[in-house]
Amino acid sequence: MDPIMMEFSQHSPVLIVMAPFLLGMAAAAAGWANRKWAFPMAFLGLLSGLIAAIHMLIKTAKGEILVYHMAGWLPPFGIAYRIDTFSALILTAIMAVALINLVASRASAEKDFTEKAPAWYALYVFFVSGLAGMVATEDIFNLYVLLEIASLSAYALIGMGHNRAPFAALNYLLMGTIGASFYLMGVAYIYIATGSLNMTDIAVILQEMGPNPTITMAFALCMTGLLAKMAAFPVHGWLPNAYTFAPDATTNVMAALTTKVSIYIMIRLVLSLFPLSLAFDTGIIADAMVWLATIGIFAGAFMALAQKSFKRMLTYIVVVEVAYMVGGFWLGNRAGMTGAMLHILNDAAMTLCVFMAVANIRARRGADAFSDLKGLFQTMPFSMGALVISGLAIIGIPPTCGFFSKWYLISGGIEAGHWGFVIALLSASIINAILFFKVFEIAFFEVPAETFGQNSREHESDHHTHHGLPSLAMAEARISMLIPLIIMALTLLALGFMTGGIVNLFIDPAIPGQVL
Amino acid sequence: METLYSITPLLALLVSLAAVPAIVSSRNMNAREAWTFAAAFIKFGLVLSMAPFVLQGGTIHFTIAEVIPGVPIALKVDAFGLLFALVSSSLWIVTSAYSIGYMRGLDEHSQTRYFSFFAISLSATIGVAFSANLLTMYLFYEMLSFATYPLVAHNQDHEGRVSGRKYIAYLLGASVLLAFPAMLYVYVQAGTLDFTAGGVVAGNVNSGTLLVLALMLTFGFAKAGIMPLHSWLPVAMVAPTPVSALLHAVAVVKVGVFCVFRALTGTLGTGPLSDAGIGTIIAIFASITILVSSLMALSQDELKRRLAFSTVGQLSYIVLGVALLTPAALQGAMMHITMHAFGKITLFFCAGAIFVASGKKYISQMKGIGRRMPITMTAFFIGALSVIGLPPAGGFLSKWYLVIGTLESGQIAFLVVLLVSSILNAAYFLPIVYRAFFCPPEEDLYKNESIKESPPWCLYPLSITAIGCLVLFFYPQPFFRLAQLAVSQIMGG
Amino acid sequence: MIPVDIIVLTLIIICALGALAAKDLMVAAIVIGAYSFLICLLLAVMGAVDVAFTEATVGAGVSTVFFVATVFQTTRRTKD
Amino acid sequence: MDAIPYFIGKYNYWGCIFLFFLGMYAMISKTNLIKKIIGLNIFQTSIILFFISASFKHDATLPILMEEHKGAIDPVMYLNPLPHVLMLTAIVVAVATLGVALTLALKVYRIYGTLEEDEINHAIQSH
Amino acid sequence: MKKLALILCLFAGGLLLMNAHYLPMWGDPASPASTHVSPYFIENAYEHTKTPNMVAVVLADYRSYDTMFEAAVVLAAGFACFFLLRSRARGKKGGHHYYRHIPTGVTIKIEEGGKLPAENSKVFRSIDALWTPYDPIIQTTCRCLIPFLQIYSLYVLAHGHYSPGGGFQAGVVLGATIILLAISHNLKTSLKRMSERTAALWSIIGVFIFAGTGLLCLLLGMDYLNYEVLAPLLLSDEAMARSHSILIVEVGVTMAVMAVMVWIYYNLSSAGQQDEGL
Repeated sequence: MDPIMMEFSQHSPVLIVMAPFLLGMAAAAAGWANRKWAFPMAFLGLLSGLIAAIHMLIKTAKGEILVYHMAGWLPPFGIAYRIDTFSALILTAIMAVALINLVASRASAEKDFTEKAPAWYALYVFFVSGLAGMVATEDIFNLYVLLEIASLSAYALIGMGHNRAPFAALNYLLMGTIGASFYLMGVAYIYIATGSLNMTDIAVILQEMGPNPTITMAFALCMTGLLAKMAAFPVHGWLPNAYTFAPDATTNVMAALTTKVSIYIMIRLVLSLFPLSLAFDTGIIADAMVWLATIGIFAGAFMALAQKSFKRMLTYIVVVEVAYMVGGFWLGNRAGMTGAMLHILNDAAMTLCVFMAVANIRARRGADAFSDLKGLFQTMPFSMGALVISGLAIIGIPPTCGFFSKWYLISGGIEAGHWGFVIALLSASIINAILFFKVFEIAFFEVPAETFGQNSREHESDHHTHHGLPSLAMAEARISMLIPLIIMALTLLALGFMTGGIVNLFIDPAIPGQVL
Repeated sequence: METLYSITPLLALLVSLAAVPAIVSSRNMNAREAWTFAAAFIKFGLVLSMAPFVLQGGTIHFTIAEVIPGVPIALKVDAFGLLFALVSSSLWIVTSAYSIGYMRGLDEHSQTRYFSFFAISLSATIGVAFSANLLTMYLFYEMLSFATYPLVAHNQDHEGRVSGRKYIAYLLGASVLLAFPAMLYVYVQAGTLDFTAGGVVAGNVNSGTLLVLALMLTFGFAKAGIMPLHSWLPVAMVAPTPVSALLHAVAVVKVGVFCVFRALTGTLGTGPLSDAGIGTIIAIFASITILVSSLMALSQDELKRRLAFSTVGQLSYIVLGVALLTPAALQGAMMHITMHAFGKITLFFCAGAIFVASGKKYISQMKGIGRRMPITMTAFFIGALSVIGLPPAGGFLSKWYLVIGTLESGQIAFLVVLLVSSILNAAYFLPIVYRAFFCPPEEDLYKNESIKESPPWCLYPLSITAIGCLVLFFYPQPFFRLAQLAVSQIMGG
Repeated sequence: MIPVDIIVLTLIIICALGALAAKDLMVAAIVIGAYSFLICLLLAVMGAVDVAFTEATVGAGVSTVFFVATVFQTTRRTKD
Repeated sequence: MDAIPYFIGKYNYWGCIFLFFLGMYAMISKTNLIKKIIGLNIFQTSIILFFISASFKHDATLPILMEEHKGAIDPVMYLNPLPHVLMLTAIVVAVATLGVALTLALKVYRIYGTLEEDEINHAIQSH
Repeated sequence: MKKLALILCLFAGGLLLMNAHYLPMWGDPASPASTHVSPYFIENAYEHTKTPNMVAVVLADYRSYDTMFEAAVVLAAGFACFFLLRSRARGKKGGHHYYRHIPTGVTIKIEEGGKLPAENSKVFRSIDALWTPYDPIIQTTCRCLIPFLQIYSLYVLAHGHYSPGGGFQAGVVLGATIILLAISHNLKTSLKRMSERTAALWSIIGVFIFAGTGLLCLLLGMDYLNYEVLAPLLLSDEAMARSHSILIVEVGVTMAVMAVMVWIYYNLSSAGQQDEGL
């Protein structure tokens, strides 16, 4: 590498946040002059973020932990970024997901928001850089600020959707602010008890200090806040409406990233800030969380069964997936944690894929009620193919990535002897299968009423109908939406095959040694 | 025992998968079917090329990806796997030819989709055959379930929808709820899932748990069709006949018993199973299935459904062979995979040929049809002989070994089951043959002069498999040798 | 000095309750302005002058204006 | 422990915690959206007060260095500046959130013509 | 729902209140919060930056990264309000317009469909529908007040190093002056002084000044926002460079906060139409 690149590359921890952020602002500014310039700027910003992320991924894979001191002040006095293998992995996932969705959503964003599209790009990029910062930062207060920038952008991104979106976004805002404020209150307690804001520093202090009621309270507050942010079961109410009525371009990235990053934060706080003994020694907290997750899985799955539109059904699946990760992590053993951490990555990928497929369908059909899905296997074979793959991933069928994280989660449940959780995971697979096959059946066996007789081309020998459906003309989504979707579908398979490498290189080193 | 690391198994696996894009993008039917044939022959060639090495007692390994510590996605070609792969890949060639005749003969819709998923199914089948561990096998098992769904639901009508739903519900439900957790439990206890002689769980679990695991694995691979998880098979008969023939007589169902076979012998181990007396329990389930399904077959009027129930029974022969856990019984079970495959595919081909030529689906309509379609019905007779287990058809040999196996294990009750079921088999097959040849044809057969032998693309394949049944009786050595080898590998000899 | 703190905090709580209880949103908006101002006072008492300054401008000033603007654009009516 | 110093020593915390949950209760239970947002405001300011209360030191002065102390600085003399900075940030974040919340409330009003949550829900269901 | 919320809040509140027992006493100088990190700031702030106001130092130097994102949050809020509300369609107030005939001071209401005076007419001036009677006292007072307020805000900004105040406060006060103009006159008047486009651009530039300063440090080979490296550019030693840079970034914050406050007000007060405000 030439010296300039060397020089520059050591800054990747900050560039991953700042490059998208600056270019996002540039997108807004340039978009004010000419709308056409906004997209390239946003694209460039996320691309540079992705490059920085991959660069860090390679570096951390070699065993390095990247620490970056903002403004040159050493922690605990200044703010530091600390990127270990797992955060690098999540950062890469965030940037990749955001970039792919940006490309895929360009058309719909520019159609929906017209002159306000530059503002959409800017908010989108702010959102992503906020999430990236949350993952990278080692300072608990900086985390709050970044959380808020991500959330504020999210509220705006959601609020521009369907007619019901503003109300859903407002509910999300209230719930999100409660979550963030609980977290901030927790930060206050931590600060009162330790006087520090740096995670590593706090961990050291807490190690020396031993059990402390203030820290227990801080722990409870932070966890409550994060549970609300990640839409874990009893406080998931904001999520289905917000994601259903948001514009597709927004839903894709939000569903894939928001909850996952909150879970990442939870994992990071428990593993590298609070003493592990606080979380797992008594067993009460951990058990309660796993049971909560178990109930959450069932509740979410059954609510998903009751839905009448596809996108809304998927939002409940997001709730279920959150419960997988929460439960898996709180099992407290290595397999469960690995499963939860792996599932963050896998779920981000498969949620993006499935929502992108729905976005394609909605772009073509204009709606996503189950009755609007008829005949889709004929008219949109590629989108449906991707949908099938992502459906299989969500059900947990090998060799898609969803299977392998489920593997770890269930084996963690078996190791811990937590049969309720195991049964919940297995039942969720079955219920997901029912949900997706319901969709597949409609798309495969039924034909839109108005196409009978008109559109069927009977004379082509190959498509001659014996007793199948009348042939429908193909009406795929536009190519700029289709190619990202297919890439994502293939990624789901690739991630499955790379599971071993990902776990060994990136997840295992991030779990402390005392977790068995 | 020699081991070799080679990519050939992967190539054999992928070749039909690689054919899919070519099939999809083909401009006309001939090109599409040419691709299918090319893939089929290459696949068979690749499988065959591994035979000499394996026949010498060697195994071929290939690791695709290291996915979970101790459990890679890996391929291993041993005698048993090769035996199964040989059967399914050779029959794919025949079935491809038959498909052309059948699909064109009936002018079916969506043939491209049909051929594509057929190719994918074959890949999955070969994948199961060559799996080195339970995870890999599970992977291909599920792949097969999903790849065959569009084939079962091919007609895209209401019946197809209901059948497809039942099909996927049984297969997926059983595998996710039973086989998957059992596999994970084994993994958590043993830390590995490789198929090894003597199993991997020995010493890690008590006999109660072992029994639960054995039952979960046996029923989890519901493609084996052990009652009460058998009823997907008769409903899956709505699929086009070549699908029923290859998949629901050879590939899919045999994958089921193959998986049960592997899971019981390679994962749980013959030793622990027989020590705990679990084999007998599974054998009882298998016996019940054999008898009940044979009785049910008697009452079916639709030919394909009768064949389906017959298949359910025959599959349980194999499971019974496994459950007896003696060398002869295992060998008989393996031989039966081959023999039943050839016999049953012939029968299905015949059923399909009759449907193509005359549109007849019901046995009661088939009086005298043997006079119009002599070749077809002769083949049917040979296939029936094989399935019943009478010389000079191959089925006799495998049944013979199963009988020896029951004697070896000293469980005479199962011998009785075998004999009674053979009589029942004869009772539901021979009347069809009798009726076809010796009953006067029905009125409408005379009226409709156009009924004659089915098109050559249908006729030749069924003749070939019928001859195959006979040949296997007189020259079973390759399969025989493979089965012997496999037993010694499984029993750890 | 200490009683000042307690008195102000008590007043703050009263203001908060008042703002939530008000039947007219415009009143509530103005009371919340007073609330912010008292907060600012308490902050100043506790020596956080910078924060107090910010709270005075942001909380008592701009936030109140935002509230009033919104109430103006919507409605003053409330059921609770 | 003496009751009065204890009361004085904890009163700030109690007040803040009371405000915290008052705000939260208002956010959950009030049906008027503006009232909810007022609750949000109270909720957020309570944390600011809490933080500053926790960092208060008796007998210390403002965190602005006095001329005579340049050179030898005794930390006990000055208030802790760090929470002030954090809360400055928190206030600004709060006003930003408030702006977005009010914007959304305004948008909701323009769609449904009401700010009452139950009326909005009714309108959604009857639609 | 209400009862559930009440029980929840009482329960959690009780828990926290009981836990308050373990918190250090109010004003305890020996609490960890006052003894761990903060002495470092108090002792070193002046030495590092030659700025007596420790809050300003911590804000814009030690924790400058936080502050930058704080400005970014404000910017995001501005974008959010614009994105959500702004529309060119007319609101629900009906189609009628109010105009004032300047020479006579007469107010006329033009019903929907009526002929409107020219946009740049010298004789007629459009006034708000929520029109308040012409009040010279308020208008004149505000006119007189605004320049002083603006100068005061610049003082707050510039003197932030030595006394309470700084970028945020200055920005808010500056923004408040323009809002005051809008309230005392009408929205159009203030839009003429500061259009939406200017507000947006200013807010972006403001944050960009902050982030750009950081980026410059990075390009010059030091950590992000490490002002030390700017010393040669600012023709001073390292401590003074920090002091100057604090001012620079505070200017950025002021611009951003001012513009965004005004921008949000424009959108909120006119429900996004930006024709008629309060």
